[in-house]
Amino acid sequence: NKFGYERIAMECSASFARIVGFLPDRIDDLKTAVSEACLNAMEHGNKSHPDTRVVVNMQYRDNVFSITVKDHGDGIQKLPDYIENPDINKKIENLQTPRGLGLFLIKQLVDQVEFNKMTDEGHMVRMVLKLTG
Amino acid sequence: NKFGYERIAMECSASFARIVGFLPDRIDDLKTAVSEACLNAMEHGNKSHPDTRVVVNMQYRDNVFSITVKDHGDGIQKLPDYIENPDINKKIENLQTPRGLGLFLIKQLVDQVEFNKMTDEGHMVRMVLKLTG
Amino acid sequence: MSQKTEISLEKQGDIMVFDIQKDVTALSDAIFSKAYQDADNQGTKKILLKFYEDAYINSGGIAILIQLLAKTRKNNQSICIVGLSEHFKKIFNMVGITKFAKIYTTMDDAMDDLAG
Amino acid sequence: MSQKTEISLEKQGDIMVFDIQKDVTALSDAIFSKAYQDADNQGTKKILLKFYEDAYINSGGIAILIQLLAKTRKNNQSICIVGLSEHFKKIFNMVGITKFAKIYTTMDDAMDDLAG
Ligand SMILES: Nc1ncnc2c1ncn2[C@@H]1O[C@H](COP(=O)(O)OP(=O)(O)O)[C@@H](O)[C@H]1O
Ligand SMILES: Nc1ncnc2c1ncn2[C@@H]1O[C@H](COP(=O)(O)OP(=O)(O)O)[C@@H](O)[C@H]1O
Repeated sequence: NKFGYERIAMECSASFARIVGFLPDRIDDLKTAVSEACLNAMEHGNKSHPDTRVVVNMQYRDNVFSITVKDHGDGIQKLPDYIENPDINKKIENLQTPRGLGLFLIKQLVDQVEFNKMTDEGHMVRMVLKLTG
Repeated sequence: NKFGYERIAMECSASFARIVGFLPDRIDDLKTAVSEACLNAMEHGNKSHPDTRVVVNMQYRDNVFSITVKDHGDGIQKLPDYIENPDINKKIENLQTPRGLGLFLIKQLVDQVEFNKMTDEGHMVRMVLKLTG
Repeated sequence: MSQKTEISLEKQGDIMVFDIQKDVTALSDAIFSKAYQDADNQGTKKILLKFYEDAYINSGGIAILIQLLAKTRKNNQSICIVGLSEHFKKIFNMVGITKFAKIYTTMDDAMDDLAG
Repeated sequence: MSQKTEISLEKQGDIMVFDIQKDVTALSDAIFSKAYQDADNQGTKKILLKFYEDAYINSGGIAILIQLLAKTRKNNQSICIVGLSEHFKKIFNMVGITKFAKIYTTMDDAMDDLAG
Protein backbone atom coordinates (compact mmCIF):
# COMPACT_ATOMS: atom_id res chain seq x y z
CA ASN A 1 0.00 0.00 0.00
CA LYS A 2 2.66 2.47 0.92
CA PHE A 3 4.14 2.05 -2.56
CA GLY A 4 0.96 3.07 -4.24
CA TYR A 5 -0.59 -0.24 -5.08
CA GLU A 6 -3.05 1.66 -7.28
CA ARG A 7 -0.13 2.75 -9.46
CA ILE A 8 1.08 -0.77 -9.92
CA ALA A 9 -2.39 -2.00 -10.84
CA MET A 10 -2.79 0.99 -13.14
CA GLU A 11 0.45 0.34 -14.97
CA CYS A 12 -0.15 -3.40 -15.20
CA SER A 13 -3.61 -2.98 -16.61
CA ALA A 14 -2.27 -0.41 -19.05
CA SER A 15 0.44 -2.79 -20.29
CA PHE A 16 -2.10 -5.55 -20.62
CA ALA A 17 -4.58 -3.39 -22.53
CA ARG A 18 -1.85 -2.00 -24.79
CA ILE A 19 -0.66 -5.46 -25.76
CA VAL A 20 -4.13 -6.71 -26.62
CA GLY A 21 -4.66 -3.65 -28.79
CA PHE A 22 -6.59 -0.95 -26.94
CA LEU A 23 -6.03 2.62 -28.10
CA PRO A 24 -4.33 5.17 -25.83
CA ASP A 25 -7.52 7.02 -24.88
CA ARG A 26 -9.23 3.83 -23.73
CA ILE A 27 -6.12 2.88 -21.82
CA ASP A 28 -6.30 6.22 -20.02
CA ASP A 29 -9.93 5.50 -19.13
CA LEU A 30 -8.93 2.11 -17.82
CA LYS A 31 -6.06 3.53 -15.77
CA THR A 32 -8.28 6.03 -14.01
CA ALA A 33 -10.98 3.43 -13.35
CA VAL A 34 -8.49 0.89 -12.01
CA SER A 35 -6.79 3.41 -9.80
CA GLU A 36 -10.11 4.60 -8.33
CA ALA A 37 -11.25 1.02 -7.71
CA CYS A 38 -7.97 0.16 -5.98
CA LEU A 39 -8.01 3.29 -3.86
CA ASN A 40 -11.55 2.46 -2.75
CA ALA A 41 -10.57 -1.15 -2.03
CA MET A 42 -7.69 0.01 0.16
CA GLU A 43 -9.46 2.90 1.84
CA HIS A 44 -13.07 1.76 2.25
CA GLY A 45 -12.82 -2.02 1.74
CA ASN A 46 -9.70 -2.77 3.72
CA LYS A 47 -10.00 0.37 5.84
CA SER A 48 -6.30 1.01 5.33
CA HIS A 49 -5.29 -1.95 7.52
CA PRO A 50 -1.66 -2.65 6.72
CA ASP A 51 -1.90 -6.45 6.51
CA THR A 52 -4.86 -6.62 4.22
CA ARG A 53 -4.47 -7.30 0.54
CA VAL A 54 -6.07 -6.00 -2.58
CA VAL A 55 -6.12 -8.59 -5.34
CA VAL A 56 -6.41 -7.52 -8.93
CA ASN A 57 -7.22 -9.98 -11.68
CA MET A 58 -7.18 -9.28 -15.38
CA GLN A 59 -8.52 -11.32 -18.25
CA TYR A 60 -8.94 -10.80 -21.96
CA ARG A 61 -11.14 -12.95 -24.12
CA ASP A 62 -13.25 -12.39 -27.22
CA ASN A 63 -12.44 -8.67 -27.39
CA VAL A 64 -13.53 -8.18 -23.80
CA PHE A 65 -11.05 -7.03 -21.21
CA SER A 66 -12.22 -7.53 -17.67
CA ILE A 67 -10.54 -6.64 -14.46
CA THR A 68 -11.61 -7.42 -10.93
CA VAL A 69 -10.49 -5.69 -7.76
CA LYS A 70 -11.05 -7.60 -4.52
CA ASP A 71 -10.87 -6.32 -0.98
CA HIS A 72 -11.65 -7.86 2.41
CA GLY A 73 -14.56 -5.57 3.21
CA ASP A 74 -18.32 -5.96 3.34
CA GLY A 75 -19.03 -4.16 0.10
CA ILE A 76 -20.54 -0.83 -0.70
CA GLN A 77 -23.48 0.13 1.49
CA LYS A 78 -26.48 2.07 0.24
CA LEU A 79 -25.06 5.27 -1.12
CA PRO A 80 -26.33 8.77 -0.48
CA ASP A 81 -27.62 10.73 -3.44
CA TYR A 82 -24.49 12.90 -3.69
CA ILE A 83 -22.54 9.82 -4.70
CA GLU A 84 -25.13 8.59 -7.19
CA ASN A 85 -25.54 12.08 -8.63
CA PRO A 86 -22.65 14.32 -7.81
CA ASP A 87 -23.47 17.96 -8.43
CA ILE A 88 -20.59 20.30 -9.05
CA ASN A 89 -22.66 23.37 -8.19
CA LYS A 90 -23.44 21.99 -4.77
CA LYS A 91 -19.85 20.93 -4.29
CA ILE A 92 -18.62 24.42 -5.08
CA GLU A 93 -21.22 25.93 -2.73
CA ASN A 94 -20.04 23.53 -0.03
CA LEU A 95 -23.50 21.94 0.11
CA GLN A 96 -22.00 18.59 -0.84
CA THR A 97 -18.61 17.08 -0.02
CA PRO A 98 -16.11 17.55 -2.83
CA ARG A 99 -15.23 13.84 -2.46
CA GLY A 100 -17.31 10.97 -3.75
CA LEU A 101 -16.29 11.14 -7.41
CA GLY A 102 -14.52 7.81 -7.65
CA LEU A 103 -17.52 5.59 -8.30
CA PHE A 104 -18.95 8.24 -10.61
CA LEU A 105 -15.79 8.25 -12.73
CA ILE A 106 -15.57 4.47 -12.84
CA LYS A 107 -19.16 4.27 -14.11
CA GLN A 108 -18.48 6.91 -16.74
CA LEU A 109 -15.21 5.46 -17.99
CA VAL A 110 -15.75 1.73 -18.36
CA ASP A 111 -18.26 -0.08 -20.56
CA GLN A 112 -19.68 -2.11 -17.72
CA VAL A 113 -19.17 -2.26 -13.98
CA GLU A 114 -20.54 -4.45 -11.22
CA PHE A 115 -20.03 -3.50 -7.62
CA ASN A 116 -20.79 -5.57 -4.58
CA LYS A 117 -20.00 -8.96 -5.98
CA MET A 118 -19.26 -10.91 -2.84
CA THR A 119 -16.80 -13.79 -2.90
CA ASP A 120 -15.24 -16.03 -0.27
CA GLU A 121 -12.49 -13.52 0.05
CA GLY A 122 -14.67 -10.45 0.39
CA HIS A 123 -15.98 -7.74 -1.83
CA MET A 124 -15.20 -7.51 -5.52
CA VAL A 125 -15.66 -4.91 -8.21
CA ARG A 126 -15.66 -6.07 -11.81
CA MET A 127 -15.03 -3.67 -14.67
CA VAL A 128 -15.27 -4.44 -18.35
CA LEU A 129 -13.92 -2.65 -21.39
CA LYS A 130 -14.72 -3.79 -24.91
CA LEU A 131 -12.25 -3.61 -27.72
CA THR A 132 -14.11 -2.18 -30.71
CA GLY A 133 -13.32 -1.52 -34.33
CA ASN B 1 -1.99 -16.81 -25.17
CA LYS B 2 -2.12 -15.64 -28.72
CA PHE B 3 -1.48 -12.12 -27.51
CA GLY B 4 1.74 -13.07 -25.89
CA TYR B 5 0.70 -13.54 -22.32
CA GLU B 6 4.40 -13.63 -21.43
CA ARG B 7 4.69 -10.02 -22.63
CA ILE B 8 1.87 -8.89 -20.45
CA ALA B 9 3.33 -10.62 -17.42
CA MET B 10 6.73 -9.21 -18.30
CA GLU B 11 5.48 -5.64 -18.56
CA CYS B 12 3.35 -5.92 -15.42
CA SER B 13 6.17 -7.28 -13.36
CA ALA B 14 8.44 -4.57 -14.73
CA SER B 15 5.98 -1.81 -13.75
CA PHE B 16 5.60 -3.34 -10.33
CA ALA B 17 9.34 -3.66 -9.76
CA ARG B 18 9.99 -0.14 -11.04
CA ILE B 19 7.45 1.38 -8.67
CA VAL B 20 8.88 -0.39 -5.62
CA GLY B 21 12.34 0.82 -6.57
CA PHE B 22 14.29 -1.83 -8.46
CA LEU B 23 17.02 -0.57 -10.79
CA PRO B 24 16.74 -1.04 -14.56
CA ASP B 25 19.23 -3.91 -14.79
CA ARG B 26 17.38 -5.96 -12.17
CA ILE B 27 14.12 -5.19 -13.91
CA ASP B 28 15.61 -6.60 -17.12
CA ASP B 29 16.60 -9.76 -15.23
CA LEU B 30 13.09 -10.04 -13.87
CA LYS B 31 11.53 -9.53 -17.30
CA THR B 32 13.53 -12.32 -18.86
CA ALA B 33 12.87 -14.68 -15.94
CA VAL B 34 9.13 -13.95 -15.96
CA SER B 35 8.85 -14.37 -19.68
CA GLU B 36 10.68 -17.71 -19.61
CA ALA B 37 8.54 -18.96 -16.73
CA CYS B 38 5.34 -17.97 -18.53
CA LEU B 39 6.44 -19.52 -21.82
CA ASN B 40 7.20 -22.76 -20.00
CA ALA B 41 3.87 -22.63 -18.19
CA MET B 42 2.02 -22.22 -21.49
CA GLU B 43 4.09 -24.66 -23.52
CA HIS B 44 5.02 -27.42 -21.10
CA GLY B 45 2.58 -26.91 -18.23
CA ASN B 46 -0.60 -26.20 -20.16
CA LYS B 47 0.65 -27.92 -23.31
CA SER B 48 -0.64 -24.99 -25.37
CA HIS B 49 -4.29 -25.91 -24.74
CA PRO B 50 -6.30 -22.83 -25.61
CA ASP B 51 -8.65 -22.88 -22.62
CA THR B 52 -6.05 -23.26 -19.95
CA ARG B 53 -4.88 -20.32 -17.91
CA VAL B 54 -1.59 -19.17 -16.59
CA VAL B 55 -1.94 -17.20 -13.38
CA VAL B 56 0.74 -14.80 -12.31
CA ASN B 57 0.86 -13.38 -8.82
CA MET B 58 3.14 -10.67 -7.59
CA GLN B 59 3.89 -9.52 -4.09
CA TYR B 60 6.30 -7.11 -2.49
CA ARG B 61 7.06 -7.06 1.18
CA ASP B 62 10.11 -6.27 3.31
CA ASN B 63 12.32 -5.58 0.28
CA VAL B 64 11.47 -8.92 -1.26
CA PHE B 65 9.65 -9.08 -4.56
CA SER B 66 8.17 -12.46 -5.28
CA ILE B 67 6.29 -13.63 -8.29
CA THR B 68 4.56 -16.93 -8.87
CA VAL B 69 3.56 -18.45 -12.19
CA LYS B 70 0.93 -21.19 -12.07
CA ASP B 71 -0.07 -23.62 -14.77
CA HIS B 72 -2.39 -26.64 -14.88
CA GLY B 73 0.33 -29.19 -15.49
CA ASP B 74 2.01 -31.88 -13.42
CA GLY B 75 5.22 -30.02 -12.84
CA ILE B 76 8.69 -30.44 -14.15
CA GLN B 77 9.82 -34.05 -14.43
CA LYS B 78 13.36 -35.18 -13.77
CA LEU B 79 15.47 -33.22 -16.18
CA PRO B 80 18.24 -34.56 -18.41
CA ASP B 81 21.72 -33.26 -17.80
CA TYR B 82 21.69 -30.94 -20.81
CA ILE B 83 19.05 -28.87 -19.04
CA GLU B 84 20.82 -28.86 -15.70
CA ASN B 85 24.13 -28.08 -17.33
CA PRO B 86 23.71 -26.66 -20.80
CA ASP B 87 26.96 -26.78 -22.76
CA ILE B 88 27.34 -24.31 -25.58
CA ASN B 89 30.11 -26.35 -27.22
CA LYS B 90 27.87 -29.38 -27.45
CA LYS B 91 24.99 -27.25 -28.68
CA ILE B 92 27.12 -25.80 -31.45
CA GLU B 93 28.36 -29.28 -32.39
CA ASN B 94 24.74 -30.43 -32.48
CA LEU B 95 25.43 -32.94 -29.71
CA GLN B 96 22.81 -31.24 -27.54
CA THR B 97 19.57 -29.52 -28.49
CA PRO B 98 19.97 -25.73 -28.73
CA ARG B 99 16.79 -25.43 -26.63
CA GLY B 100 16.57 -25.94 -22.90
CA LEU B 101 17.99 -22.60 -21.80
CA GLY B 102 14.88 -21.23 -20.11
CA LEU B 103 15.28 -22.82 -16.69
CA PHE B 104 19.01 -22.14 -16.83
CA LEU B 105 18.40 -18.42 -17.38
CA ILE B 106 15.75 -18.22 -14.69
CA LYS B 107 18.16 -19.77 -12.18
CA GLN B 108 20.90 -17.37 -13.18
CA LEU B 109 18.81 -14.23 -13.14
CA VAL B 110 16.74 -14.35 -9.97
CA ASP B 111 17.91 -14.49 -6.38
CA GLN B 112 15.87 -17.54 -5.54
CA VAL B 113 13.63 -19.90 -7.45
CA GLU B 114 11.47 -22.86 -6.49
CA PHE B 115 10.06 -25.11 -9.17
CA ASN B 116 7.53 -27.84 -8.70
CA LYS B 117 5.49 -26.29 -5.96
CA MET B 118 2.19 -28.11 -6.41
CA THR B 119 -1.04 -26.36 -5.47
CA ASP B 120 -4.72 -27.20 -5.85
CA GLU B 121 -4.64 -25.51 -9.20
CA GLY B 122 -1.56 -27.27 -10.53
CA HIS B 123 2.11 -26.54 -10.80
CA MET B 124 3.70 -23.33 -9.60
CA VAL B 125 7.08 -21.69 -10.00
CA ARG B 126 8.08 -19.07 -7.45
CA MET B 127 10.81 -16.56 -8.14
CA VAL B 128 12.24 -14.05 -5.72
CA LEU B 129 14.27 -10.91 -6.24
CA LYS B 130 15.66 -8.93 -3.36
CA LEU B 131 15.89 -5.18 -3.35
CA THR B 132 19.32 -4.29 -2.04
CA GLY B 133 21.19 -1.12 -1.16
CA MET C 1 5.68 5.38 -5.57
CA SER C 2 3.37 8.28 -4.90
CA GLN C 3 5.04 11.45 -5.99
CA LYS C 4 4.36 14.46 -3.81
CA THR C 5 2.79 17.40 -5.56
CA GLU C 6 5.08 20.32 -6.23
CA ILE C 7 3.59 23.74 -6.82
CA SER C 8 5.62 26.80 -7.66
CA LEU C 9 4.00 30.20 -7.94
CA GLU C 10 5.10 32.47 -10.77
CA LYS C 11 3.74 35.96 -11.22
CA GLN C 12 3.23 36.91 -14.86
CA GLY C 13 1.85 40.48 -14.92
CA ASP C 14 -1.24 40.39 -12.73
CA ILE C 15 -1.69 36.66 -13.25
CA MET C 16 -0.48 34.13 -10.69
CA VAL C 17 0.58 30.91 -12.38
CA PHE C 18 0.40 27.76 -10.23
CA ASP C 19 2.95 25.48 -11.85
CA ILE C 20 1.77 22.04 -10.72
CA GLN C 21 4.16 19.12 -10.98
CA LYS C 22 3.81 15.46 -10.00
CA ASP C 23 0.67 13.86 -8.63
CA VAL C 24 -2.51 15.55 -7.57
CA THR C 25 -4.24 13.33 -5.00
CA ALA C 26 -5.97 13.57 -1.65
CA LEU C 27 -2.48 14.10 -0.21
CA SER C 28 -2.11 17.38 -2.11
CA ASP C 29 -4.43 19.21 0.27
CA ALA C 30 -1.88 21.11 2.35
CA ILE C 31 0.28 22.19 -0.55
CA PHE C 32 -2.69 23.54 -2.50
CA SER C 33 -4.01 25.38 0.55
CA LYS C 34 -0.64 26.97 1.14
CA ALA C 35 -0.15 27.97 -2.49
CA TYR C 36 -3.59 29.53 -2.58
CA GLN C 37 -2.97 31.32 0.68
CA ASP C 38 0.29 32.79 -0.60
CA ALA C 39 -1.34 33.89 -3.85
CA ASP C 40 -4.31 35.39 -2.03
CA ASN C 41 -2.06 37.23 0.44
CA GLN C 42 -0.41 38.91 -2.53
CA GLY C 43 -3.81 40.18 -3.65
CA THR C 44 -4.02 37.92 -6.69
CA LYS C 45 -7.21 38.27 -8.71
CA LYS C 46 -6.28 36.03 -11.64
CA ILE C 47 -5.05 32.46 -11.31
CA LEU C 48 -3.79 30.05 -13.94
CA LEU C 49 -3.42 26.38 -12.98
CA LYS C 50 -0.69 24.95 -15.16
CA PHE C 51 -0.63 21.14 -15.38
CA TYR C 52 1.59 18.80 -17.36
CA GLU C 53 0.67 16.11 -19.90
CA ASP C 54 1.95 13.33 -17.66
CA ALA C 55 0.11 14.43 -14.52
CA TYR C 56 -1.60 11.76 -12.47
CA ILE C 57 -4.77 13.19 -10.98
CA ASN C 58 -7.26 11.05 -9.10
CA SER C 59 -10.67 11.73 -7.60
CA GLY C 60 -9.09 12.74 -4.30
CA GLY C 61 -7.05 15.32 -6.20
CA ILE C 62 -10.09 16.55 -8.06
CA ALA C 63 -11.78 17.13 -4.71
CA ILE C 64 -8.86 19.36 -3.70
CA LEU C 65 -9.21 21.30 -6.94
CA ILE C 66 -12.93 21.73 -6.35
CA GLN C 67 -12.16 23.22 -2.94
CA LEU C 68 -9.71 25.61 -4.58
CA LEU C 69 -12.33 26.64 -7.14
CA ALA C 70 -14.78 27.24 -4.30
CA LYS C 71 -12.31 29.62 -2.67
CA THR C 72 -11.54 31.54 -5.86
CA ARG C 73 -15.27 31.89 -6.47
CA LYS C 74 -15.91 33.20 -2.98
CA ASN C 75 -13.08 35.69 -3.33
CA ASN C 76 -14.04 36.81 -6.84
CA GLN C 77 -10.87 35.58 -8.48
CA SER C 78 -10.86 34.37 -12.07
CA ILE C 79 -9.23 31.05 -12.79
CA CYS C 80 -8.20 29.08 -15.87
CA ILE C 81 -6.53 25.72 -16.49
CA VAL C 82 -3.87 24.78 -19.02
CA GLY C 83 -1.67 21.80 -19.95
CA LEU C 84 -4.02 18.93 -19.19
CA SER C 85 -3.88 15.80 -21.33
CA GLU C 86 -6.95 15.03 -23.43
CA HIS C 87 -7.89 12.38 -20.88
CA PHE C 88 -7.97 14.80 -17.98
CA LYS C 89 -9.74 17.45 -20.05
CA LYS C 90 -12.46 14.84 -20.52
CA ILE C 91 -12.51 13.95 -16.82
CA PHE C 92 -12.68 17.60 -15.72
CA ASN C 93 -15.52 18.03 -18.13
CA MET C 94 -17.40 14.97 -16.80
CA VAL C 95 -17.09 16.21 -13.27
CA GLY C 96 -18.20 19.72 -14.21
CA ILE C 97 -15.04 21.59 -13.28
CA THR C 98 -15.20 23.27 -16.67
CA LYS C 99 -18.26 25.19 -15.46
CA PHE C 100 -16.03 27.07 -13.05
CA ALA C 101 -12.67 27.17 -14.80
CA LYS C 102 -12.12 27.24 -18.54
CA ILE C 103 -9.58 24.81 -19.91
CA TYR C 104 -7.10 25.93 -22.55
CA THR C 105 -4.58 24.04 -24.60
CA THR C 106 -1.93 26.74 -24.86
CA MET C 107 -0.54 29.12 -22.26
CA ASP C 108 -1.14 32.03 -24.65
CA ASP C 109 -4.84 31.34 -24.97
CA ALA C 110 -5.22 30.97 -21.23
CA MET C 111 -3.29 34.18 -20.53
CA ASP C 112 -5.37 36.03 -23.14
CA ASP C 113 -8.59 34.91 -21.48
CA LEU C 114 -7.43 36.01 -18.04
CA ALA C 115 -6.07 39.30 -19.39
CA GLY C 116 -9.24 40.11 -21.39
CA MET D 1 1.47 -8.77 -29.25
CA SER D 2 4.33 -10.85 -30.54
CA GLN D 3 6.18 -8.90 -33.18
CA LYS D 4 7.50 -10.93 -36.06
CA THR D 5 11.21 -10.73 -36.60
CA GLU D 6 12.33 -8.65 -39.56
CA ILE D 7 15.75 -9.22 -41.04
CA SER D 8 17.18 -7.19 -43.88
CA LEU D 9 20.52 -8.08 -45.43
CA GLU D 10 22.90 -5.28 -46.27
CA LYS D 11 26.22 -5.87 -47.94
CA GLN D 12 28.98 -3.59 -46.67
CA GLY D 13 32.18 -4.48 -48.55
CA ASP D 14 32.65 -8.21 -48.01
CA ILE D 15 30.61 -8.16 -44.80
CA MET D 16 26.95 -9.18 -44.78
CA VAL D 17 25.03 -7.24 -42.15
CA PHE D 18 21.90 -8.93 -40.78
CA ASP D 19 19.79 -6.03 -39.60
CA ILE D 20 17.49 -7.68 -37.04
CA GLN D 21 14.37 -5.84 -35.97
CA LYS D 22 11.57 -6.81 -33.59
CA ASP D 23 11.45 -9.98 -31.53
CA VAL D 24 13.76 -12.94 -31.70
CA THR D 25 11.89 -16.00 -30.45
CA ALA D 26 11.28 -19.62 -31.38
CA LEU D 27 9.08 -18.25 -34.15
CA SER D 28 12.05 -16.59 -35.83
CA ASP D 29 13.33 -19.91 -37.15
CA ALA D 30 12.25 -19.65 -40.79
CA ILE D 31 13.30 -16.04 -41.25
CA PHE D 32 16.78 -16.69 -39.85
CA SER D 33 17.21 -19.79 -42.01
CA LYS D 34 16.19 -17.88 -45.09
CA ALA D 35 18.44 -14.90 -44.34
CA TYR D 36 21.38 -17.21 -43.74
CA GLN D 37 20.64 -19.16 -46.92
CA ASP D 38 20.55 -15.94 -48.96
CA ALA D 39 23.80 -14.72 -47.44
CA ASP D 40 25.49 -18.08 -47.92
CA ASN D 41 24.31 -18.30 -51.54
CA GLN D 42 26.08 -15.01 -52.16
CA GLY D 43 29.33 -16.55 -50.90
CA THR D 44 29.40 -14.48 -47.70
CA LYS D 45 32.35 -15.23 -45.44
CA LYS D 46 31.80 -12.49 -42.87
CA ILE D 47 28.55 -11.90 -41.02
CA LEU D 48 27.54 -9.14 -38.63
CA LEU D 49 24.37 -9.58 -36.59
CA LYS D 50 23.02 -6.13 -35.84
CA PHE D 51 20.50 -5.96 -33.00
CA TYR D 52 18.72 -3.01 -31.44
CA GLU D 53 18.63 -1.82 -27.82
CA ASP D 54 14.93 -2.57 -27.49
CA ALA D 55 15.07 -6.12 -28.87
CA TYR D 56 13.14 -8.79 -27.05
CA ILE D 57 15.06 -12.06 -27.24
CA ASN D 58 13.97 -15.14 -25.35
CA SER D 59 15.48 -18.58 -24.88
CA GLY D 60 13.70 -19.88 -27.98
CA GLY D 61 15.31 -17.07 -29.97
CA ILE D 62 18.70 -17.81 -28.47
CA ALA D 63 18.33 -21.40 -29.66
CA ILE D 64 17.80 -20.09 -33.20
CA LEU D 65 20.93 -17.98 -32.91
CA ILE D 66 22.91 -20.98 -31.69
CA GLN D 67 21.80 -22.89 -34.76
CA LEU D 68 22.96 -20.00 -36.92
CA LEU D 69 26.33 -19.97 -35.17
CA ALA D 70 26.62 -23.70 -35.76
CA LYS D 71 26.12 -23.17 -39.48
CA THR D 72 28.63 -20.33 -39.74
CA ARG D 73 31.14 -22.44 -37.89
CA LYS D 74 30.66 -25.41 -40.17
CA ASN D 75 31.03 -23.19 -43.22
CA ASN D 76 34.05 -21.32 -41.90
CA GLN D 77 32.36 -17.95 -41.76
CA SER D 78 33.32 -15.35 -39.20
CA ILE D 79 30.55 -13.73 -37.23
CA CYS D 80 30.19 -10.81 -34.83
CA ILE D 81 27.33 -9.22 -32.93
CA VAL D 82 26.53 -5.56 -32.33
CA GLY D 83 23.79 -3.40 -30.82
CA LEU D 84 22.69 -5.56 -27.89
CA SER D 85 21.56 -3.94 -24.68
CA GLU D 86 23.70 -4.53 -21.60
CA HIS D 87 21.12 -7.05 -20.43
CA PHE D 88 21.35 -9.21 -23.53
CA LYS D 89 25.14 -8.92 -23.60
CA LYS D 90 25.05 -10.46 -20.14
CA ILE D 91 22.60 -13.17 -21.22
CA PHE D 92 24.64 -14.05 -24.33
CA ASN D 93 27.64 -14.27 -22.10
CA MET D 94 25.89 -16.54 -19.58
CA VAL D 95 24.80 -18.88 -22.30
CA GLY D 96 28.26 -18.95 -23.88
CA ILE D 97 27.40 -17.44 -27.25
CA THR D 98 30.33 -15.09 -26.79
CA LYS D 99 32.67 -18.06 -27.27
CA PHE D 100 31.56 -18.24 -30.89
CA ALA D 101 30.72 -14.67 -31.76
CA LYS D 102 32.34 -11.58 -30.32
CA ILE D 103 30.02 -8.85 -29.14
CA TYR D 104 30.81 -5.21 -29.90
CA THR D 105 29.20 -2.01 -28.79
CA THR D 106 29.79 0.04 -31.93
CA MET D 107 29.37 -0.87 -35.59
CA ASP D 108 32.87 0.44 -36.29
CA ASP D 109 34.52 -1.88 -33.81
CA ALA D 110 32.59 -4.85 -35.13
CA MET D 111 33.42 -4.01 -38.75
CA ASP D 112 37.10 -3.56 -37.84
CA ASP D 113 37.20 -6.99 -36.24
CA LEU D 114 35.61 -8.66 -39.24
CA ALA D 115 37.83 -6.73 -41.66
CA GLY D 116 41.07 -7.48 -39.78
N1 LIG E 1 -14.53 -1.17 -2.04
C1 LIG E 1 -15.43 -0.54 -1.26
N2 LIG E 1 -15.83 -1.09 -0.09
C2 LIG E 1 -16.71 -0.44 0.71
N3 LIG E 1 -17.26 0.75 0.44
C3 LIG E 1 -16.88 1.36 -0.72
C4 LIG E 1 -15.96 0.76 -1.62
N4 LIG E 1 -15.81 1.60 -2.67
C5 LIG E 1 -16.59 2.67 -2.42
N5 LIG E 1 -17.24 2.54 -1.26
C6 LIG E 1 -18.20 3.50 -0.65
O1 LIG E 1 -18.65 4.36 -1.67
C7 LIG E 1 -18.38 5.73 -1.33
C8 LIG E 1 -18.07 6.52 -2.59
O2 LIG E 1 -16.83 6.14 -3.13
P1 LIG E 1 -16.14 7.11 -4.15
O3 LIG E 1 -17.14 7.56 -5.15
O4 LIG E 1 -14.95 6.42 -4.71
O5 LIG E 1 -15.74 8.38 -3.32
P2 LIG E 1 -14.78 8.59 -2.07
O6 LIG E 1 -13.81 7.44 -2.03
O7 LIG E 1 -14.15 9.90 -2.36
O8 LIG E 1 -15.67 8.62 -0.87
C9 LIG E 1 -17.26 5.67 -0.35
O9 LIG E 1 -17.23 6.81 0.49
C10 LIG E 1 -17.56 4.38 0.41
O10 LIG E 1 -18.54 4.61 1.40
N1 LIG F 1 5.92 -25.35 -16.24
C1 LIG F 1 6.45 -26.52 -16.64
N2 LIG F 1 5.71 -27.65 -16.59
C2 LIG F 1 6.21 -28.84 -17.00
N3 LIG F 1 7.47 -28.99 -17.48
C3 LIG F 1 8.26 -27.91 -17.55
C4 LIG F 1 7.80 -26.63 -17.14
N4 LIG F 1 8.82 -25.74 -17.33
C5 LIG F 1 9.85 -26.45 -17.84
N5 LIG F 1 9.53 -27.76 -17.99
C6 LIG F 1 10.39 -28.84 -18.50
O1 LIG F 1 11.72 -28.40 -18.41
C7 LIG F 1 12.34 -28.46 -19.70
C8 LIG F 1 13.34 -27.34 -19.84
O2 LIG F 1 12.71 -26.09 -19.90
P1 LIG F 1 13.51 -24.88 -20.47
O3 LIG F 1 14.84 -24.85 -19.83
O4 LIG F 1 12.68 -23.66 -20.30
O5 LIG F 1 13.74 -25.19 -22.00
P2 LIG F 1 12.75 -25.45 -23.22
O6 LIG F 1 11.44 -24.80 -22.88
O7 LIG F 1 13.45 -24.78 -24.35
O8 LIG F 1 12.66 -26.94 -23.37
C9 LIG F 1 11.22 -28.40 -20.69
O9 LIG F 1 11.56 -28.99 -21.91
C10 LIG F 1 10.12 -29.15 -19.96
O10 LIG F 1 10.28 -30.54 -20.12
